[in-house]
Amino acid sequence: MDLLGFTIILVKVLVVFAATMLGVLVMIYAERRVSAFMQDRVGPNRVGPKGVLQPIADGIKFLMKEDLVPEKVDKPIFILAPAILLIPALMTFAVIPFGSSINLFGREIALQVADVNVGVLYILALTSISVYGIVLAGWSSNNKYSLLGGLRSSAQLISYELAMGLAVVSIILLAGSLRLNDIITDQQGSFFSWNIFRQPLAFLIFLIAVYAETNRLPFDLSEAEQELVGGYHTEYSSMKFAMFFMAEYANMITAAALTVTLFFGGWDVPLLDEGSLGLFGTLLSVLSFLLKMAFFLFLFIWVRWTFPRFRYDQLMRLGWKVMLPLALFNIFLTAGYLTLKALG
Amino acid sequence: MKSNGKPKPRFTFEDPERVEQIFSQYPDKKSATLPLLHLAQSQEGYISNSVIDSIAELVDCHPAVVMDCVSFYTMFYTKPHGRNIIQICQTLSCSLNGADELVDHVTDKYKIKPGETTADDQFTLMKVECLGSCGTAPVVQMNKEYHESLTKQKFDELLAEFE
Amino acid sequence: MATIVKSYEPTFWDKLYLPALMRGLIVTFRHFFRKNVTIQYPDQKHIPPEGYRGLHRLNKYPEGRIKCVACEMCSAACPADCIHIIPGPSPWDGGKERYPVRFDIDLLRCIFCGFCEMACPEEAIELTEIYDFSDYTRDDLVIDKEGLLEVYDLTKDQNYYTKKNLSKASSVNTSIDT
Amino acid sequence: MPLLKIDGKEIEIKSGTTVLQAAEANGIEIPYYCYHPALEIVGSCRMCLVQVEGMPKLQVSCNTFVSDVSSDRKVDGKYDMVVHTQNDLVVQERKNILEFLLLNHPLDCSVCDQAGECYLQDYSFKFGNAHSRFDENKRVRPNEFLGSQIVINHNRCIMCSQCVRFTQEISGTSELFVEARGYNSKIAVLEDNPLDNLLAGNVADICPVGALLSTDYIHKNRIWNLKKQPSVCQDCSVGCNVDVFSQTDQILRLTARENLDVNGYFMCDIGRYGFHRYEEIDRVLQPMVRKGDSFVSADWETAIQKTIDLIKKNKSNTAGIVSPFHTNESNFLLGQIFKDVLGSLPPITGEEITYPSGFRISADRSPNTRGMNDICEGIVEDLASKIKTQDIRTLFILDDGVDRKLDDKWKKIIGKMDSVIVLSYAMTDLAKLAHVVLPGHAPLEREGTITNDKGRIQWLRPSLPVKVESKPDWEILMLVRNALDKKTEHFVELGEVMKKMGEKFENYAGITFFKVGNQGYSINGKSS
Repeated sequence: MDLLGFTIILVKVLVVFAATMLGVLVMIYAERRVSAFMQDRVGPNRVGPKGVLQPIADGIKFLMKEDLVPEKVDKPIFILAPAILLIPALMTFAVIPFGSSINLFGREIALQVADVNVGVLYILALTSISVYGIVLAGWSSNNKYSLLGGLRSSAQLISYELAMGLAVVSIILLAGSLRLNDIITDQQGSFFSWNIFRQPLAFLIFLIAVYAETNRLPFDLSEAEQELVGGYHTEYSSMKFAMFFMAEYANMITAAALTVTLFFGGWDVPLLDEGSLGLFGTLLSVLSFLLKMAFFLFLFIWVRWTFPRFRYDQLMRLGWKVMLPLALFNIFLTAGYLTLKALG
Repeated sequence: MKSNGKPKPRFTFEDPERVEQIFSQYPDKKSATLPLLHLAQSQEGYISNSVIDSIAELVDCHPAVVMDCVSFYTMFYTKPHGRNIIQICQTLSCSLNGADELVDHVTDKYKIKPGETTADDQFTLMKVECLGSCGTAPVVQMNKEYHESLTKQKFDELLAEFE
Repeated sequence: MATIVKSYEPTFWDKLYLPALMRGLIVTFRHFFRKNVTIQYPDQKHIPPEGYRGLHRLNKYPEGRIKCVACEMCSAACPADCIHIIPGPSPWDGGKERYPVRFDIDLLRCIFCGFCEMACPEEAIELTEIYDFSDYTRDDLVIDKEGLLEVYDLTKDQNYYTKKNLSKASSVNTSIDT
Repeated sequence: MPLLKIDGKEIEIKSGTTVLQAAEANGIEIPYYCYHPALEIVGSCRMCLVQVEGMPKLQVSCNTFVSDVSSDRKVDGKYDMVVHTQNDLVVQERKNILEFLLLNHPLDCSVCDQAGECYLQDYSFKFGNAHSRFDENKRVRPNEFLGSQIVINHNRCIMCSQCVRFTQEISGTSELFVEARGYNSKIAVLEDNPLDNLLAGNVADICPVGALLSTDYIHKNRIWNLKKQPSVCQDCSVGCNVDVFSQTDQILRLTARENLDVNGYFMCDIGRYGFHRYEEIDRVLQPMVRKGDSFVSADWETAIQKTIDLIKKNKSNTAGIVSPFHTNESNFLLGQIFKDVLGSLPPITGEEITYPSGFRISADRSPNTRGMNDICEGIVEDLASKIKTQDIRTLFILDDGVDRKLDDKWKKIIGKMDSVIVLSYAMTDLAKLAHVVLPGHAPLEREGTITNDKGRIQWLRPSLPVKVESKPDWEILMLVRNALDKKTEHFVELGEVMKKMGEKFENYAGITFFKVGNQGYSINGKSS
């Protein structure tokens, strides 16, 4: 690999990393502001204009706080757990294309850190790792609430990962590839070629599963403040505590990006050929990607302040008895459709 | 009894025989209190503290008991008074029938408040408790006589007799 | 006799839950655009309604004499046992012959029920609209007679929070040496 | 014996008692103001009106006497008198009387010190009208001093004249009288004869309303804040029964408690205001041990050890000095420690006063001389010479307290001692000369029994909480006794000391707090 190629990749990594972290900050601010508006409140409005510097202030506060490690915890794991949670969350974004390719320095640069041909698999694998962070945090805390939170999280993950994977399978069937770029290309063209219209059931299952994956309300049983006093992060403080939340928001961003990529044509702008517009087309595609993502991020917050938390048994029933059969049924439908199409 | 260091003026009856006679009328010394007070008042004109002390000594009781008796009866005067005493009944029937107006009338006429004596020592005005003539209210006792069912005019006429 | 109440039979759409979820989302979304009800507290003062039971005060007669006669009815009525009075003969001529030499209210114990106000035969103790009287120590939250009389001066015009000059108002001092 | 029927209840009572007494003895309440069992009956308040069948008008029950009637005049063939205290007529009449009494009575309960123990308040609440129909101006008169300690609030007076009769009959000094009559009547004194006798404080007690007030208690507190504890006055050997009213650790007033065998219904002002002596004394709150010319405070263990060391140094030449101010139990315990050499300091005496009613103030101003002599065998008459002849080197003294002023002779004797141990509540003259001061309890804080000069054992009850590190006197003596002789039995309660004392002295046999009770127990054999 030449130096330029290496530099380009390095820049892409840095840009994606920085963008994700900035996204986390924006999300923290947005979450508080939006929730306040939905409750007829004002929300943070003191730090900076309209309170936009609030997340920075929060970050500084977290850094200044005493980093407490309780006496009876399993120290190495206790310290490692937040990192195990945060790193995969940040890594997931690597395979997601966030714009059409661009011509610079005489070569075509894809707006994507790595164009992996098993991108979907990569994403599913990494998001599964993140649950280890929660389970280990819960277990190492040596606290019954934390342990329960961790256990719930792992059980939740198994039941929803499955449905989510199966929902994605129907998309893969349509695209015929595990590469995310192929999936986007498959959706290009008319407005109705987006997978949301072709696979509404898969979208529904995927969306619900994503909420469970990111431990967001109404599926945040691993935190469950009212029952579990904070769940897996009960014993955490200072920056380690903050890392859990950074991971949560990073996960949300990734999940939103994935939803957009799989069901909303990714960076695709309908009825437009971005490639023919040059740099402007690329910018347009990135903007389109960001807008779509923003909607789903808003939906995350919106849902959180609308629905109450599920009971644990309801969660399990929904996962195993409703979503899994539905996903299987969807695969069957898709496969049947494709077979019929192939047969002519 | 106790004095504040100063020797008090002593009172003696001018007529010791009369005193003896009064005592002889009663089996109990204390019963002589009232006649002795009358005797002393006729001699002095009013009941002074020294009178009370000496009568208390005579009847063998505390001065406070004698004072209790003196203050009970309106015909005993504890202060020097004018030649004529106007006693206006203040109790219910008389009060309802205009005794207060009579008092105000005298006050206006002679510029004396109840309990005071005119400058020329002619009249002393007094408000008293029930004189026992409620049927003919209002009642005024001039010296020792009752004047009943008085109106302002009648009262003026009455006062004119004594001026 | 038991009456049988027919339970509600959910329809197909009810069982699907999605319309209900949508309605829920619409409700919160509408609120997103509503006018917010927040009062920016330290900048903007909340004006309590008539009859609000806040900090106590001891009333005075127009000539400046304290109304309280230290009858201790308030402390007898107090369910939190937070009023402590030491009575004494009043230094003024005429009128009531008794007044409180000391009159302490432990604001940390007080539950602001207003029984003292109701028990008072002289209309001397009253609860005012003042609600912001926090302090740094427990001792400073025992308000004494002078403090209570000062509260009267601050609140007698019924405009503690409405008057423009808040600088004086914000200096309610419960920490006068007790 | 005449048979009565009061409100349907049959009562047999001896001839000559009043209807009021008969009703009261049988738990039927008749309200009254002017009646007092120790005073002459006047029947002036009219509050105790009852209906007696066969009599045309309502009768004052305090002045209606019960007697046998001939059989043909008996009601229903067997009752000598049938009385109604609750029928409509009586109830209405009570309402009228109360309305009348309240005509000029101010509604100043909030300022009045009597509120809470005021009969006018109680009866108005119970029997009176809620509203007054009187809307004219009330009669207003300024307060007056009747004596140096008694103030009268004329407005509140209801002219029951109990106070006047008290000065005439009980104290016999007759300072008070009713001046004038009707609307103008009021309680007064002659200018040159104020109410300043030694029983003056009682008029404030017996006043049923807040008219007569003691300057000592006026505007001090409200009655419901105070804790009332029955106890015994310790200012002379009569031992008047008192109620001690206190709040937290402060005594606010003393009032006489009824005990017909000792003081009747009254007490003298010496005892009434005597508690002020203990307010500003230099209280000993911790055990003190002498170091050179000054004292240093020590803990109990050190102080007791020091005491033991001092006593053991001169074991045979140690004397104990008991005190007529201490309880029988303390004296008994000290007597047990120093069996052979026991004495007491010269007695404190004052003027003996006996009032016409028989109420007396004893010349012996110590409360427990009789008890001390009963309990301590072989008290030496002349302790001073005994000390010389026996070569006494160490003294253990129960201090008499603030009443004791030490004369030069005794100062000299004590100065000669090797060591002096004093059990005292205050830094008295005596305690200042001591080598060890053990902090005990003050009078009215002590618990135990004392015996008055007529041989009546009475129960002292602690009226105040224990101050700082002081201990009950008997407990201190117990500690010393146990430290001196490990074999002696250990008492945990005061009752055990009393039991032990009873075994030793026949007169005190079987005495318990329960037996002594509030009214005392006479060692001459008759119990109350």
